[in-house]
Amino acid sequence: MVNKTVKSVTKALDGINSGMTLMFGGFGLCGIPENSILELVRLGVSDLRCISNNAGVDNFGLGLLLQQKQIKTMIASYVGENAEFERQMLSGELEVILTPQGTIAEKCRAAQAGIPAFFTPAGFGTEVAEGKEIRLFHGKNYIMEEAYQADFAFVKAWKGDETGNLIFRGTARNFNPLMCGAAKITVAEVEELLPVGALDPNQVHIPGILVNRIFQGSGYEKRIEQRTIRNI
Amino acid sequence: MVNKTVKSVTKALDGINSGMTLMFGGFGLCGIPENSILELVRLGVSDLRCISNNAGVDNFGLGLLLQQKQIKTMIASYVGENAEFERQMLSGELEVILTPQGTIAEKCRAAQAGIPAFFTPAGFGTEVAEGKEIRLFHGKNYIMEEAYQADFAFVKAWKGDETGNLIFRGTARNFNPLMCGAAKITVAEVEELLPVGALDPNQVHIPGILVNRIFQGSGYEKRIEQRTIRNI
Amino acid sequence: MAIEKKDIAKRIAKELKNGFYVNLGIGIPTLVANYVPKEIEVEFQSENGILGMGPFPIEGKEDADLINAGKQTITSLAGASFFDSAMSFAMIRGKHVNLTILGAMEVSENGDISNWKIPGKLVKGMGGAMDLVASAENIIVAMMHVNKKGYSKLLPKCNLPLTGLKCVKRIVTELAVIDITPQGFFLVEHAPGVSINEIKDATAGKLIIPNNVPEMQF
Amino acid sequence: MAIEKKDIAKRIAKELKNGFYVNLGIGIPTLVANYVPKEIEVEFQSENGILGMGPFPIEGKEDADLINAGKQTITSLAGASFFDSAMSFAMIRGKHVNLTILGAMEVSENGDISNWKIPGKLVKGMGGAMDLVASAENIIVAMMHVNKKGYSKLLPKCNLPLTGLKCVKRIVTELAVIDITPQGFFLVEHAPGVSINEIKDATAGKLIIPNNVPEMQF
Repeated sequence: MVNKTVKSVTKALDGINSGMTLMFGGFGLCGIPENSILELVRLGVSDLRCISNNAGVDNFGLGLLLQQKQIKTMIASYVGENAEFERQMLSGELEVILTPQGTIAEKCRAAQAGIPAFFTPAGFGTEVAEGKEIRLFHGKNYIMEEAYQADFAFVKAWKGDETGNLIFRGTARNFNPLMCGAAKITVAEVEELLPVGALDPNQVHIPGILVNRIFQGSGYEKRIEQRTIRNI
Repeated sequence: MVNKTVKSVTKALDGINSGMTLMFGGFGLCGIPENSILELVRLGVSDLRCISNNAGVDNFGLGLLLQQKQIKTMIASYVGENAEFERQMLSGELEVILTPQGTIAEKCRAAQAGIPAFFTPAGFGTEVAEGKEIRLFHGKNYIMEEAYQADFAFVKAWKGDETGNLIFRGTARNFNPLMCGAAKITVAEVEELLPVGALDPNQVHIPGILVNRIFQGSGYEKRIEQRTIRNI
Repeated sequence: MAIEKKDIAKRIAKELKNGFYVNLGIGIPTLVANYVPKEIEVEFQSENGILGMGPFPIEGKEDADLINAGKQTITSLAGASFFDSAMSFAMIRGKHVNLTILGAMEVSENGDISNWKIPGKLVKGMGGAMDLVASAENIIVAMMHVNKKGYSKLLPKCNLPLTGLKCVKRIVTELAVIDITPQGFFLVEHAPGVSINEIKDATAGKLIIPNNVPEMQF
Repeated sequence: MAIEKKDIAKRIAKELKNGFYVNLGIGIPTLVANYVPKEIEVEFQSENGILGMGPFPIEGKEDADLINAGKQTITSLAGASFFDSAMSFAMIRGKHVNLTILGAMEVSENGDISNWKIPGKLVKGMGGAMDLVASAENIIVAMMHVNKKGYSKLLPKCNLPLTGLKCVKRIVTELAVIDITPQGFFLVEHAPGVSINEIKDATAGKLIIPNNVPEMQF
């Protein structure tokens, strides 16, 4: 088996430079690559173009990169949980490209799958469609959207093995599987790194061929944004 | 939970008519919906337009529908295992639309996902591209392919539950998941039908929302086309 | 005397049919899950990747890996499944979800909806709303009839940036149930204690009022 | 005196590099799996939905749910994974597979390949070949230098319907190793006991012959 293991997050991020386009798995703070984000903060790379459904909160997730002003452009579907984000966007320091959630998902999946472009109805007739090709199929209008092109994809899985096979957990799966293989280099951090042969081949969510580097993550905080309980 | 169970293959095929477009999961004879095919033979519906990666062998799989001359058009990527198929194709009785395997897969997936069209490099410069739109992305030529439109999809899974969740086994997975929800009605037959709650939600391959009817299959032959062993 | 938000949710719950897969937006739509009629079975989809979403967890059972699209901790029911965001929007775009219930800032006579952006104010983003409204065949909007400044949210034409075109089928507010028809807004029901004139006054778009307008039941 | 088919496979196995994901076509390419150098790790992908494909099973262990793209019974190795056909071709189209080895009926000087159809004869279909050749960055063709009628399969231009354009990088036959270059076929190695003239005679396309042509090692 091909071994994808790297010993540290530092080795996992080898080759990262300012100005790169980076993908981040996660929905809100659920399933985000915590270790890789912290290492990016430590490295201090800047002028980043980030593709992520959300932008974290003020002091966690991508919010940490925003605090350090490392992000130049943010491509996201929803960014309402972050005051520093708001400040930078309104002041013009941060470029924001709001994109429908399903379109972000599909643009990642297209990059993973070697599909350069596809058509989606999401955003037809809205400002999202501005400047994009519109086409009618079976009486309905669709927008042509192109695959993302990114340098690194950072994903977080529940379990992984040394050859890069990944299994996600619950709704922490979200965008993570779609970003695997959607960038030049895919870095996967896992809660539990297992030896080859430990995962049932029938239950692997992402085959190792789509992962370039995998490492055992540590210190996961797994912060909950909206802790909500029911009264019984 | 929404209950998708039907008691018999006959009920599962309710509404089938001659002239319909049908999708069939399976690669070769691996993972084919054996029960649904036998019922189609029994029903004797004709002039069918069939989408399936292969066309079975002379006396099994879709070969049974060919024997009865029930198929008018066959959309497949490889049909080399079937003498009756050859005879009908050469005599002009059967229309054959050969399509690259990955393109069949993606056209099914597009139908499932509400993507009306996408671009693929497969077949550029060949007769597969004839009459289709060609477009250059990043210096490479791609063909525009449209999603399939089908009336019924017949898939076969290993395990399923009453709400239609499916788990496939080994390489019997192949096209089956992609055809779920890719036709107006999806019929799933399973080797083992389980009560709701028996499947781990993290390991479901296809959520029940993509399946309209599910039934407990019976008498699976699971024929092997090329039994190959190693000498030790 | 208008009805409460929970009553809007109760009224919308009556639109649920047995076997429906339903996507609930944030706010009033989320409350609809509390009022599913006992005699029917529906499943809730949340676009971040779960089908078969259950109620909020009991205290101490919160799981950071199990949230809904509003980032709230949730539970999963027997028969649930988890999936990635591409599969989730395949369900939505592919019209596998039967009913979408969401909030709105404005709805126009022809069913256009605006619910993601107020120019000059903080833009939070459209999330999955544009995908939902572009594909759903059955969209019910749950909202207040007028905004905080007292202006009608049912307009001849949306003023705010659009989320989607000609997609809303029905609107349920604290005052009325209103359908979108080729002729404009059509008054289906009035809330208890709300007069036809109150509804008329609160509706800026063209409102068709039939001779007999039943009272909303919930 | 040409080499045998298994020697073609042995020679191609020398092209494998540590960490490669490899897709093997039917015929001679399948044999390559038997000759992976001991010091390197590669994984074999079969486009019907397995990564980490192992050898054929021992008798009695055949599993109808575990086959390769040639419909042969196979086994899976530790670290293997199964997936659907869309994911399989995502790997291929997305250039995640490092090396594709396949057979051909004809290859042209500029790397065009024909391997799926002979007009007037039974058409079997392209299977996954068109997807593979349209996307693979590294394609090696394993084939006989001439066809059964004695005609060269290395041509100025393919006569048969094309499978893909300008995609083949290297050809290994029973006579030679030949690269596709902007100037035409380039003779890289000759098989043991095969003269340069024999290769020249068997090659219809333009063949560039350097001063020193080493003997094929395998």
